[in-house]
Amino acid sequence: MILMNYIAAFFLIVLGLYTIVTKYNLVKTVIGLSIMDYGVNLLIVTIGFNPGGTAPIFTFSELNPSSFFVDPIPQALTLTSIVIGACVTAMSLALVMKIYEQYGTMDTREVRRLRG
Amino acid sequence: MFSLAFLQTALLYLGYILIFPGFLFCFVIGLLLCGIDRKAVARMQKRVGPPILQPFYDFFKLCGKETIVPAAANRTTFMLAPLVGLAALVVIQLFIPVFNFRVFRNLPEVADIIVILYLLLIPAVSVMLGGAATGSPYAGVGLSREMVTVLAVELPLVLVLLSVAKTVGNALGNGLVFSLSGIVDFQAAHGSLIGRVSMIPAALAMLLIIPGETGNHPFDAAEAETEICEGLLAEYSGAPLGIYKLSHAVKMLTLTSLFVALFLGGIGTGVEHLVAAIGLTGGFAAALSLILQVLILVLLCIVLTLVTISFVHAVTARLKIEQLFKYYWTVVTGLALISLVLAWYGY
Amino acid sequence: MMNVLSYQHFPIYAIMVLFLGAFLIVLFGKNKIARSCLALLSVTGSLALLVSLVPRVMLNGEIITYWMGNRAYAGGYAIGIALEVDALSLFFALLIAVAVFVSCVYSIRYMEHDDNIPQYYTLFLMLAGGVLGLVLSGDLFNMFIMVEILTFAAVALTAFRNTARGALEAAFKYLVVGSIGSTCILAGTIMLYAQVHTLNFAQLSALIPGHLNGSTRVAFALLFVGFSTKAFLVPFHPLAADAHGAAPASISVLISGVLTKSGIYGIIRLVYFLFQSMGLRPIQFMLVFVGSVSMFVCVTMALAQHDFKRLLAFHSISQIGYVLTAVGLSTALGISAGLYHAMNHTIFKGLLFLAAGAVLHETGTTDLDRLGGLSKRMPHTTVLFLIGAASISGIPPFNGFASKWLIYQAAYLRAVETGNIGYLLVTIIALVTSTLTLASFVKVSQSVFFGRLPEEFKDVKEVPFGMRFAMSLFAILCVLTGLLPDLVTKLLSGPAAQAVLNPIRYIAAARGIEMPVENAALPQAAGAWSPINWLLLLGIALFAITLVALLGKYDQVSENASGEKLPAKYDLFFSGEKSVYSQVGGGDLFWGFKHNWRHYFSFMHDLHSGVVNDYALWAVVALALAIAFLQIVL
Amino acid sequence: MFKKLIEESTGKSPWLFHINAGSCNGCDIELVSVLTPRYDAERLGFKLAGTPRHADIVVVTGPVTQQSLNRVLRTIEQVPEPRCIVTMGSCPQSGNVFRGSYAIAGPLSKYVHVDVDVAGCTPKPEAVIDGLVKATEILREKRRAMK
Repeated sequence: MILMNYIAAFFLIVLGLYTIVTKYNLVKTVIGLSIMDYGVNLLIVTIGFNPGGTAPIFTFSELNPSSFFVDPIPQALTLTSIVIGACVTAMSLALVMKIYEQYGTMDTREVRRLRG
Repeated sequence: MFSLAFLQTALLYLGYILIFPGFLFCFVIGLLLCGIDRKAVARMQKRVGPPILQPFYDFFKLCGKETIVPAAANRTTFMLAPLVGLAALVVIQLFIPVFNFRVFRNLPEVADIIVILYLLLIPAVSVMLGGAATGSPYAGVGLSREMVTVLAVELPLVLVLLSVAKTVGNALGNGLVFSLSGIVDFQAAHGSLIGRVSMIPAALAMLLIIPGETGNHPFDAAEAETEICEGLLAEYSGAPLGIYKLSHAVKMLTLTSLFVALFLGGIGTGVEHLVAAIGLTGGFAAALSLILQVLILVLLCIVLTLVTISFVHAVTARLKIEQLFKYYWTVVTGLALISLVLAWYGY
Repeated sequence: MMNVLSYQHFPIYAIMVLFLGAFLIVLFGKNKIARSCLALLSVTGSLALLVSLVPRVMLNGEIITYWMGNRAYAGGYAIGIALEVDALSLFFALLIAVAVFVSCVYSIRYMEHDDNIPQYYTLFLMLAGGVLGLVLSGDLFNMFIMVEILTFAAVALTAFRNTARGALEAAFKYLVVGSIGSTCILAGTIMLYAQVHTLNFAQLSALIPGHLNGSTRVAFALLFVGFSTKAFLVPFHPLAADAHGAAPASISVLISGVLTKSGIYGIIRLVYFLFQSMGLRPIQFMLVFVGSVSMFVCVTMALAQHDFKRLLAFHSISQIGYVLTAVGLSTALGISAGLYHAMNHTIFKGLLFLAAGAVLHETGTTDLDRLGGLSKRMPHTTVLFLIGAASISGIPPFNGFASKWLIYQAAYLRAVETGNIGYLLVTIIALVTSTLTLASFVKVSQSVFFGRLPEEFKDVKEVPFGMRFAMSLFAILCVLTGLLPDLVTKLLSGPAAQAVLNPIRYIAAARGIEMPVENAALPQAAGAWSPINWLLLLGIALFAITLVALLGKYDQVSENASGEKLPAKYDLFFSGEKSVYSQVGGGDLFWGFKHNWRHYFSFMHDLHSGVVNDYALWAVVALALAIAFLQIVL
Repeated sequence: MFKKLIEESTGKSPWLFHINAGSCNGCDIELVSVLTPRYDAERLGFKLAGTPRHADIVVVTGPVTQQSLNRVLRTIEQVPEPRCIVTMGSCPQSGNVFRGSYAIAGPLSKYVHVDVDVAGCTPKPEAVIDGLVKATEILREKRRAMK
């Protein structure tokens, strides 16, 4: 089952990149970024997953060599990563709005005053 | 600190800078080379030609002329640029050994050949900035061409220097020698580099580089007097112009003596033995051998000037700037590259 | 319990001071004086804290390991969050602190006419804190977080003047490709974590070389590409050009002097610490190849530019190419030269961007085809600019030459040592690139500071003292680091290079083990260059010539004294016509060069299409190539 | 002594600047022929300069048309002191066959002080050289008069 997760993570990352590269709409580019981010988040969670493990909530007295739990660090990382992803999305959407105001278009092929 | 010995050393170095091989030597020999060049070109064109001392007359005349600073010019840069360029050239001349004689014999070496490569840019940059500071459109075109000439010459010059460094390094078995006095010492012991197969293309390339670097005909697109009114110098008059003309002459000396140091370094070093063989010793012998070496150097510089500058001048027409660039990056670079590859594989 | 004032705390204080300043400015930033004082205080504090660490870390070779909340290394695993400051970290931290300090001093006058200045300072300090956190962090995930913070702040600051031409566009492109890079870093981090279950840098460095498999190779490629986006190496260079062109000059200083350095820092840590690939041929090849391509492509791109800041931006990447090439040589001399050049790059590029900012501040444009002749109106800026230009073009005796010279030596020595003709090619590219750099700065001098003054800029004034002061600081550093190469090598770049050569000490320090400093003597360069002596000689020669000239009445010139109607005598020679405004446009200079390279230039122009999809595609291709290359050769 | 040296040099290194003020090109060709191997004025130090800033002697050919008048005067003024003005051919002296034309502003001596006139249509190269040498003498005198 866990293999499915890895495949899905890989698929999501590639899908995100594909969207960024081929779609000529600014909003779709932002969506691509988000999809890529979700893919990585899925990857992180999957890496920390132990089949059959419990939630990693222990006090020191409960903790013994036989306690079996999923790795807590990737979960913490995922939370951070999700927050950062949300920030990036918010920021890029703000930029997209401003760009639409200035350029009057959402087409990336026309947002190219800086080139050469 | 201010002991007698210190004072003596200070005076000695001041003498080096001001008299030999510094300012005075550059002034006299440089202008002389320039005069010989003009005379030789005239003779090759079946003209009588100006007197050999003509560049001296030109220089002193320009000193006596009025200096006009155009209203659009930046006065400080306009006046300072020629002086900086000349001073930088004179200092480069201090680093080029005259066979056995070198200024910094007892001190760690100040500059190696890579540094000299970049020091040679300073006069070029100062003439460009001085010209640009006048605001003349001709200077703008001249600047563009001068810079392209520098770009064109730089690549083959780099290759020549690297191949010389590699050849000497190979022969000494320690990889590479960048030190100019090291290169000359090596030649003193093992014969001039021009005698090696791998160095012949490099020497040829260097011969072609000299007129390009000095901006002599046919590589003088930057100062074409008939099309762009002398380019960078269009607004210069009087003493600053004279100093530019002097710098140009000194550059001829610098480059030809650099050639001598790089490829013909073994020629003049036997002089001491010769002097000793006559039976002279002591300070007088040292002075005599130094004078002889300087004479040999000047002679070689004159020959080189005749070959690279005068002869090329007399038989060719001025190249357009894009032709010049192409020429240097194909023909001359090719020659230097052959040399580098030969040196790389140990020939 | 450690004393709160003990030096072990200094690194975290240095970071905190900046973030605290950012926070306080949000609260109290309405008042102009308060926000300037706060910003200056925090950057000065940060700089002072870092400088006070120099004797310990640089000279004594101490490595400061600091565990947040005192959760030290225990039971074979580093669980806590660590800051680990060795000579390499401190070297980059110092660069950053200095650049941030000068940029902050400059901002006070430079930004005074903008709106939303409190937000500017907040983002500015966040950016600074982010980069400082990145280089001082001893933890791979925290490096990622800091990368995100700095990318975020940099994007926001790029778009800060959102009415400026292309600012939003540049910010968006930067955000997209930068996010791809950040995601790469995150994915690489987590893949390494999956292999060895730790995020602590020292521990990773100890474990990864034993766990080299397909997965870690992919992680290597991901991290390499991620840090490359931060350093804007080819193929990410168009982003740098766009971002620099649009951002305020003080931010360009940070983007070029600080952000790119964080990328280089990441690459050094990745290559020489995490994977300990010192002396591995394929990795050297990769670094030197990317470095040389960046060096050459960006310098030619810069030659074709018409905009002052955009031109500087391309040069910035070109110089970063030098740094990466030198570092990639994997020799002590190469790494030390590369780090030295990284430092010099921060200084002279900072100076140049500030000069560009000064021009923009006074004239309102950076278009090379519209400017000209400003040297008469802004003499101080001109002199400062010329110092910067001479430095970056490698004109002796300024600092750019000192470090580039070491790089040439290192590359050629490497070529001779290995007998590899590729390194020879690199040496030649490096030497030629330097001349091309000179060409484009001659172009800038001609088009902006010299040449003819256009009518519309007749009344331009010199910039305020605060800005000139900031530029002078950089200019003084340019001269000093150029004249004292031995001191710089001994004090700064040498120890940092030693740290790179001895990753074992870094690993041991995290476990609390002090290893003795092995001061392997840095190899001497093959040639000779003593700038002080040269300057002395030049000084005497110049003095003598000037004296002679003055005795010969060199200074008696005819000048246009009246200043009213221009007499023909002082007019420019215009083939007899009354001179009109005429300037050879920046783009038309060097025609002879461009004509011969016209196919290359038109190809490059078409390639840099400005469409964000293309740039993203380049990133994907670079990633794919890096993964493929590392899978095959490592 | 230095002054003497400069004075001597001034006489030995006169650089020419050539202005065509509506000439028929006859004189222009003859001026160039002065510098060819046959006559070789360079043996006396003569050299054609590209810009008036470098020049000592201004050689004006042509009848000074209305169109060219201002340009000629402007250029002459841009030559640094000491300078000499030489007219070559009859046109700038009298107007020659163009005399009386509405398009002619000449003769040149109406506007500036002319030092040497070399008459002829066109003057022979020998005559031109002779005139230039005379101008050189005047140049030397002017230099002596300068402080």
